[in-house]
Amino acid sequence: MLKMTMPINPTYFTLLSALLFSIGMLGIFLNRRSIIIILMSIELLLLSVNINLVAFSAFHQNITGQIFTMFVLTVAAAEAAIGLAILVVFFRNKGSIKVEDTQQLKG
Amino acid sequence: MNLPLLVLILPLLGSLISAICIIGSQNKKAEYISTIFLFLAALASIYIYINIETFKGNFIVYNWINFAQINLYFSIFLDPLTAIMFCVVTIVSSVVHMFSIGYMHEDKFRARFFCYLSLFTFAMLVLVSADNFIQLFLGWEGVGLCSYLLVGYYFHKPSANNAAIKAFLVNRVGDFGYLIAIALIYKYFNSLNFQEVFSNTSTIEKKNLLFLGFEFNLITCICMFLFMAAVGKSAQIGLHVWLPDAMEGPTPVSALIHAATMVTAGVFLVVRCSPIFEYSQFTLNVITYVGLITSLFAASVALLQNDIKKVIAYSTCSQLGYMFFACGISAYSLAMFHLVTHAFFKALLFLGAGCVIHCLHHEQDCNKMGGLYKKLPVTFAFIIIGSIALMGIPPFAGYFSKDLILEYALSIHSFNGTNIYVLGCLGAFLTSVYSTRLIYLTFLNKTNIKTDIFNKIKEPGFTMLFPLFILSIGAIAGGYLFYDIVENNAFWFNSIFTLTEVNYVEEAHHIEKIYKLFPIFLVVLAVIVVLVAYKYVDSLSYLLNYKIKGLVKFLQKKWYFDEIYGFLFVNKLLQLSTFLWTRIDINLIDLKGPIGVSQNIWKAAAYCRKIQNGKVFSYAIVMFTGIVVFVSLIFFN
Amino acid sequence: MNSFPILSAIIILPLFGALISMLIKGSEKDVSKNVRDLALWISIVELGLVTLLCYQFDLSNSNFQNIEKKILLSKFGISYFLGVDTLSLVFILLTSLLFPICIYYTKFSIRFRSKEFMVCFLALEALVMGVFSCLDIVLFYIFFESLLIPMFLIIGIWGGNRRIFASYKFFLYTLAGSVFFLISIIVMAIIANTTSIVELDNYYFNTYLQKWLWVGMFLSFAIKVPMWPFHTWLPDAHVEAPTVGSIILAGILLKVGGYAFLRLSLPILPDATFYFADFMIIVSIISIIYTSFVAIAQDDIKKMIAYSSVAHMGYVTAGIFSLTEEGIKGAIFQMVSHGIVSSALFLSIGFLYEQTKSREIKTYSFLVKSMPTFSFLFIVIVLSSIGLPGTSGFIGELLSVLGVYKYNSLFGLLVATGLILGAIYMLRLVREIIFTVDKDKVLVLKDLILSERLLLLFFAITTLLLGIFPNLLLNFIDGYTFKLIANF
Amino acid sequence: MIYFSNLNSILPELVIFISGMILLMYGAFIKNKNLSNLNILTLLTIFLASISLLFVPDKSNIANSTFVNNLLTKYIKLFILILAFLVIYISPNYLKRNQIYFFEYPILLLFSLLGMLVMISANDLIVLYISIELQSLSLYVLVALRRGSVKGSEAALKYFILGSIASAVILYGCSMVYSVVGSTNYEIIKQFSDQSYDNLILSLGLVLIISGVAFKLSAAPFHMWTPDVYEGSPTSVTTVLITLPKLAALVVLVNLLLFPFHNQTFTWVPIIIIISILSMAIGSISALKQDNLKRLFAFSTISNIGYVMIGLASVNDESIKASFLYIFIYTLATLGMFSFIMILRREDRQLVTISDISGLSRSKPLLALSVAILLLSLAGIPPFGGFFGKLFIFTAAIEAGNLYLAIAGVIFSVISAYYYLKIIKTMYLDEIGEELNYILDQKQFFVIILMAFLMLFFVIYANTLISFINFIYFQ
Repeated sequence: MLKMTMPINPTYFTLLSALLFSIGMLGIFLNRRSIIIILMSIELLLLSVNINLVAFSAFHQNITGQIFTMFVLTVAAAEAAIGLAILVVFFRNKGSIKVEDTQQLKG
Repeated sequence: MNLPLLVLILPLLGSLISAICIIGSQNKKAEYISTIFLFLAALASIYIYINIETFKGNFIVYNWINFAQINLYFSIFLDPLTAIMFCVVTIVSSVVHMFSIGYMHEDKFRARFFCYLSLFTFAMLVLVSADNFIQLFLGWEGVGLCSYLLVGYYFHKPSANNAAIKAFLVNRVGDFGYLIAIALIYKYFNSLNFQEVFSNTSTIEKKNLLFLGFEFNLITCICMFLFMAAVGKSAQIGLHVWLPDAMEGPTPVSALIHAATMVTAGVFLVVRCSPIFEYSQFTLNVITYVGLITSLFAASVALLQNDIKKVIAYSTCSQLGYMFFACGISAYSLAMFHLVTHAFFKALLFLGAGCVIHCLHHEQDCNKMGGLYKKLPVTFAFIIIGSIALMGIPPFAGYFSKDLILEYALSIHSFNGTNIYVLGCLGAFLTSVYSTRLIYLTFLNKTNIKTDIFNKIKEPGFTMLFPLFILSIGAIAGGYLFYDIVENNAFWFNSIFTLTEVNYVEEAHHIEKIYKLFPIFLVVLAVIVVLVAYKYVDSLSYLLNYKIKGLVKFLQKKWYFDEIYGFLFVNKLLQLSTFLWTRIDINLIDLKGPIGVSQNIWKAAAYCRKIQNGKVFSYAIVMFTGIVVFVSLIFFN
Repeated sequence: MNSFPILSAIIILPLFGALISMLIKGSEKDVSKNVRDLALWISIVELGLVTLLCYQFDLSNSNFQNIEKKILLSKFGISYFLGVDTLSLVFILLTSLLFPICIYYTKFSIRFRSKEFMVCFLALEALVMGVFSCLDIVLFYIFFESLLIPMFLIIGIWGGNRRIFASYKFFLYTLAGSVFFLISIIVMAIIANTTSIVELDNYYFNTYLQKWLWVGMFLSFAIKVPMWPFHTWLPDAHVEAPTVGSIILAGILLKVGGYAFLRLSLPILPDATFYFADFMIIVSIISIIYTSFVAIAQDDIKKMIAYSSVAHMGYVTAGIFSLTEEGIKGAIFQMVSHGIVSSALFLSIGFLYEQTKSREIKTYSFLVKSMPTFSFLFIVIVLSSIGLPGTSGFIGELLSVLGVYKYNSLFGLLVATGLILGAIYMLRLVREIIFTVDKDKVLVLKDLILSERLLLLFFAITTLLLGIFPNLLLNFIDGYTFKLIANF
Repeated sequence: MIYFSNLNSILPELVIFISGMILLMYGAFIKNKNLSNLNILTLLTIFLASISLLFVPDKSNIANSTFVNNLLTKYIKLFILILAFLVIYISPNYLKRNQIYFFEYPILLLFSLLGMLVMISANDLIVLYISIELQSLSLYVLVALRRGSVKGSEAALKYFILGSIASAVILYGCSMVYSVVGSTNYEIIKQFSDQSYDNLILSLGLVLIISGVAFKLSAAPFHMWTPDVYEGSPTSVTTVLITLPKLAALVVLVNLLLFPFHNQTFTWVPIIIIISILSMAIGSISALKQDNLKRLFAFSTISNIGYVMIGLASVNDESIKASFLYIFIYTLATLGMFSFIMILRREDRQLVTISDISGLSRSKPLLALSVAILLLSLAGIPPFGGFFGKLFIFTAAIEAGNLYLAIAGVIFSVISAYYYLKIIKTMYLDEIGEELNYILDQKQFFVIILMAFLMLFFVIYANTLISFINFIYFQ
């Protein structure tokens, strides 16, 4: 029978997800090259949350966290689809997907 | 119909009718109606004066202002003082009306002149017949307004307009003093009617008031401010600058306003408020010395004036000085006596000068006249009578009133009294000097008018000479007719109040004979000296222009009062106002205030637009900093 | 309380008139003609209603009459609460007199878009009547604020060349001030749990709180009056406003500030008023002396008159805060007389402006020859504005000086100096435009036509009438002043 | 079948969902040909949804209390449905003329509407997150609908990127809360936070959730996207963006802050205060120099959200009701304003800058008058509705003791009065520009007049409205 060994302390998971989350955020700020990198970092943000949820669902012995993760994954997929669609439209109009070109609306 | 009301209403009606005549421009009607009304008023006021007993009392016309349990009535308060002033004002005014029919003959819009003249008389009568301080102030400012209108009658002359504004503003400075006096009286007596205020002055006599840390006696303050108003109106030293310029107006105006009525309003105010003035010896001393200085100052300046009317104006100023220092030694009835006689002979002098100017077609500089005794003998005679009365040579009215003041002053054996006597005699000497100089230059001197004009000069008409005749009676007989004012104090009933009951006439008799004759001697000496000097000493002009050049210039420049005031007030005022407007109002309040604030907000708006720079990641950075700030907030509390 | 709600009728009638004049169609010319007739008739009927109100108002009891109350919002019982006492009646009468005159005068001055003008004007009249007759403090604020909109449009559309700047400044400056008044209202409403002025009067706020509430109100009313530091909007607003706009601005809108002091600051916050009385009188003294000096330096007639109105209103605030019976009566009298005098002055400048399209002093000279009747009437009005005894200006100034002197002699002394300064610039103006002869200025002006003469004559006669028979007004406001003085 | 017994509490959502699907199929067939009846059908569904609201029970929570219904949610949903009805009602004419009249437009709108309805009655973090995402995603696509315009696509991109960051932040916050509480249900969170209210992670999670929702409300530090997106996207979409999501986000925030995190006030009250002051400041000051109408009203929304936050920051019931009243008045006025922006059309070009409408009062007096009323009401000038909104907000703030908030609000409303006045000035004071195209769109014109009418006569129905809000407030 699977002996319940001492589970890993969940705080490490919060640290991991916080780490991932900040990497995602930095990905958005520091990137000057292309918008796709921004989309990727948004995905990363969502995934970091999943880690947190799954870890704590195990810790609290209930499956709410995992259900939540299911939803998050589906939503992340939908978001990615729409993000790319908008990027395609933007590329067709603008001709480039560099971040600098998204500065026409200002003031 | 109540007679005093009639006296008051007639000039008002006269002015209204002539006002209507202005529109229709029938000048003839306006002249005659207003003159007739004035003569009726004069007769009525003489009748009132004669049997003052029956008319004594306060006739209320209507309830004017009431506030905070104070009811001020517009009323005619009749007592001997008012009766005398009624007579003086109406007689002189009717005479001047008649004279100006002739004088203003060729002016096409003279209805306006008569309207202003009658309105002036009405205002003067309102002033005189007031029973409370506010109605007196109404008459006071009404008189100031009419003098503004009359002095500025020839409005096409810019100098006339400036003179009119100057007269009004200087009077306004005096009225400021009057307003403060009213406020003081109201604050401490809680009433403004003469009766109530005079009756309980004695109770409040010792009261002191605190002002900016200094202790002042209440009564002295009130009297000083009232005297300030009198100085403003009667052109005493300090606020006299407007009188010589007021000569811009037509001569009848000067005769009526600047000789007989308006300028004496100051004296009337002091006499009317004698119950208050008596309790403040300090103010009485001030009045004495201001009167003395003014009489000497005006006499000295009159010595070297060229304009005939300015000489007479300064002589008025100096005679007013006499009246004031008569009040100073609380000889109010003597002051009133001198006021009455002075009104007659000064008006006579002015109208005489008016005839001369009229005949010489508005030539006022006496150096350009001379030798007119041949051409204008009657006017010459009248001016001689007037000057003799002015100088105070015995048979004429001037002697009685002026010398009585000097003798009484000597008889009270006080420091003030002797000062008054000595300086009064000096003043009398100077008066006779300038009046003889005036007569000599205009009449006795060899003519320096061009011969063709000189031959055409002829005597003025009856309408101009008859008024002179009436006034000359007053100048000659004035002394006898009005002597009983001074004779028995009972005449004054209680309109004049003096601390100690004094019979002036027999007091004046106590001094030695020599002192009585000394002023007459001085006057005659002066006449002889001037005639001899001008007749035979040809080096006189050299003496005046080089030897004592500084003094001459100083006197001609009227002791530089105009320049000082001009510099001190007029252009300082303009500098201050432009400074306040441009510096403070626009640069400080406006720019720092609303416009300043809105400009800063505008800069902030520009800055905000700069932040919105369109870069996605900068937006994300702002969001993230927001989150970091909020998170750090949790740690702190 | 009789059945017929006169006060609501007085407010709603002009609004109704404004609505109808919106609907008038047709060509430009005859639209402007019958819109003006309609507006004239509406304002005359309004005048009739006001006289009816005065007629049935019994002077004996001094508390509010013609009460009308209808709850608007349940919170704090904010209600449509109208009532009138002698103080508001005086100003309602003044407003109903000035408006027909202005509407009649628009025949000469307003040439274009007269339909919009009449709509704004009638709306303005309704709101002003509302301000003077409402007894609920929130309702007062609503009328007090919405006055700005029609005035903004009047200055903005029909004004001079810098009109947009002037209307902005007018609107935003007054809005900035009155917004603090809103805070005071809210605080008062919360603490006293009522917004009716009658109840607020006898509610006692503690002195510390009263001071803050008073400051809030002061900022708004001082800008409206206008008092010294907050007066810089008035010259711009007056110079740029059309003649009719200036008449209403000077004649009535300045009085709203003074009325607000008397209706709100004094009765509701007596301790704070007593505490700030010295400060207020000092500021009014500065207003009088400072603005009289500045007026001397002006070369634009309308600006000079604007500064002179600030000086005259200085007397009003000095009189009010002397907290003596004659001071307050003097203040009210001065407000009425200033309303008449300044309207007459602006009207006469309007006549000149119509012919020469310029407000500079140097453009006019020797008017006495070309326009004799105008000169005569103008001088009578100038004399009243100087405060010559026998005219209404004098009574107001005299009573204020007496009141302030009773309060503190130094202040009284300084207020009285205004007597001299007032005369300087007015007489200088009269000399410059009426009497000086200037050869190179050759423009010949036609004299006033009959209707213009009647207008000026009406004003001249009223000033003289009020000067000779001031008791008409002084007894009228007796009841109010006793009630007010009771708590000082 | 017990499961289906309480179906009636989610009836409106069901109606919209099903009709959305059906219309999607129908749309696929008609391929942009007779789109008008597609439009009518959407209006019909919204009408049906609001009717179905009557059957919803006053008090119910289903699916083990992840979806709760009470009077407040019920009537807020009704108000949102009415707004949606109006927005769709006025937009077809605009869409036709600007070549974005595709069949996807109404359907996407329906789905975002569905997201909002679910968001309002969400009682569980999962349901909350999903509905937020549903609403945002459909809105991202709506903003990008105008394929040809560069601005549109850039706006959509910005909106997408920043929107998804915000959702990620909300999600992270929920995960934080879940990690501590162990459940995502509001009641359980409430029980947990009642016991140990000073838990650090819990407040961290709360802060993150608030920041995310504040982004949806376009409150101050998270407002940067609003002006660009509103300017870039087509006006009919901006009208949707500016009215509906704001209301839904506010209800979510109120539910969150007053129910689960009720005793955590020491964490979120300072944040709300900072947000409100920042929004008012930035909203009023940076709008002064704007010339583009849509951008100007973006900033005006930001400042108005600031005022709503004042109400929220004063925590007591009176202030929350005042916020609801304020946002009710403000949404109506902005709806009127944006239908005015849509109506501004000259031959082929859509007018957007302020100087384009100079002298409008001469050409179209009634239109100019009603716009002036709306503007003055937004500025808070007395006789109109906006003033009473602000009056109640300031009263509530002062009653709760934060006087400085009221004073700040009052000062910023004076500053903001300038740019409302600027528009009135251009309409009334300036000389007349070229003629608008003569035939105004009747529907949009009707909505403007209706909104102006509501603002002008606010005083009359004010009392009934306030008592109604008292009645439905969390009974």
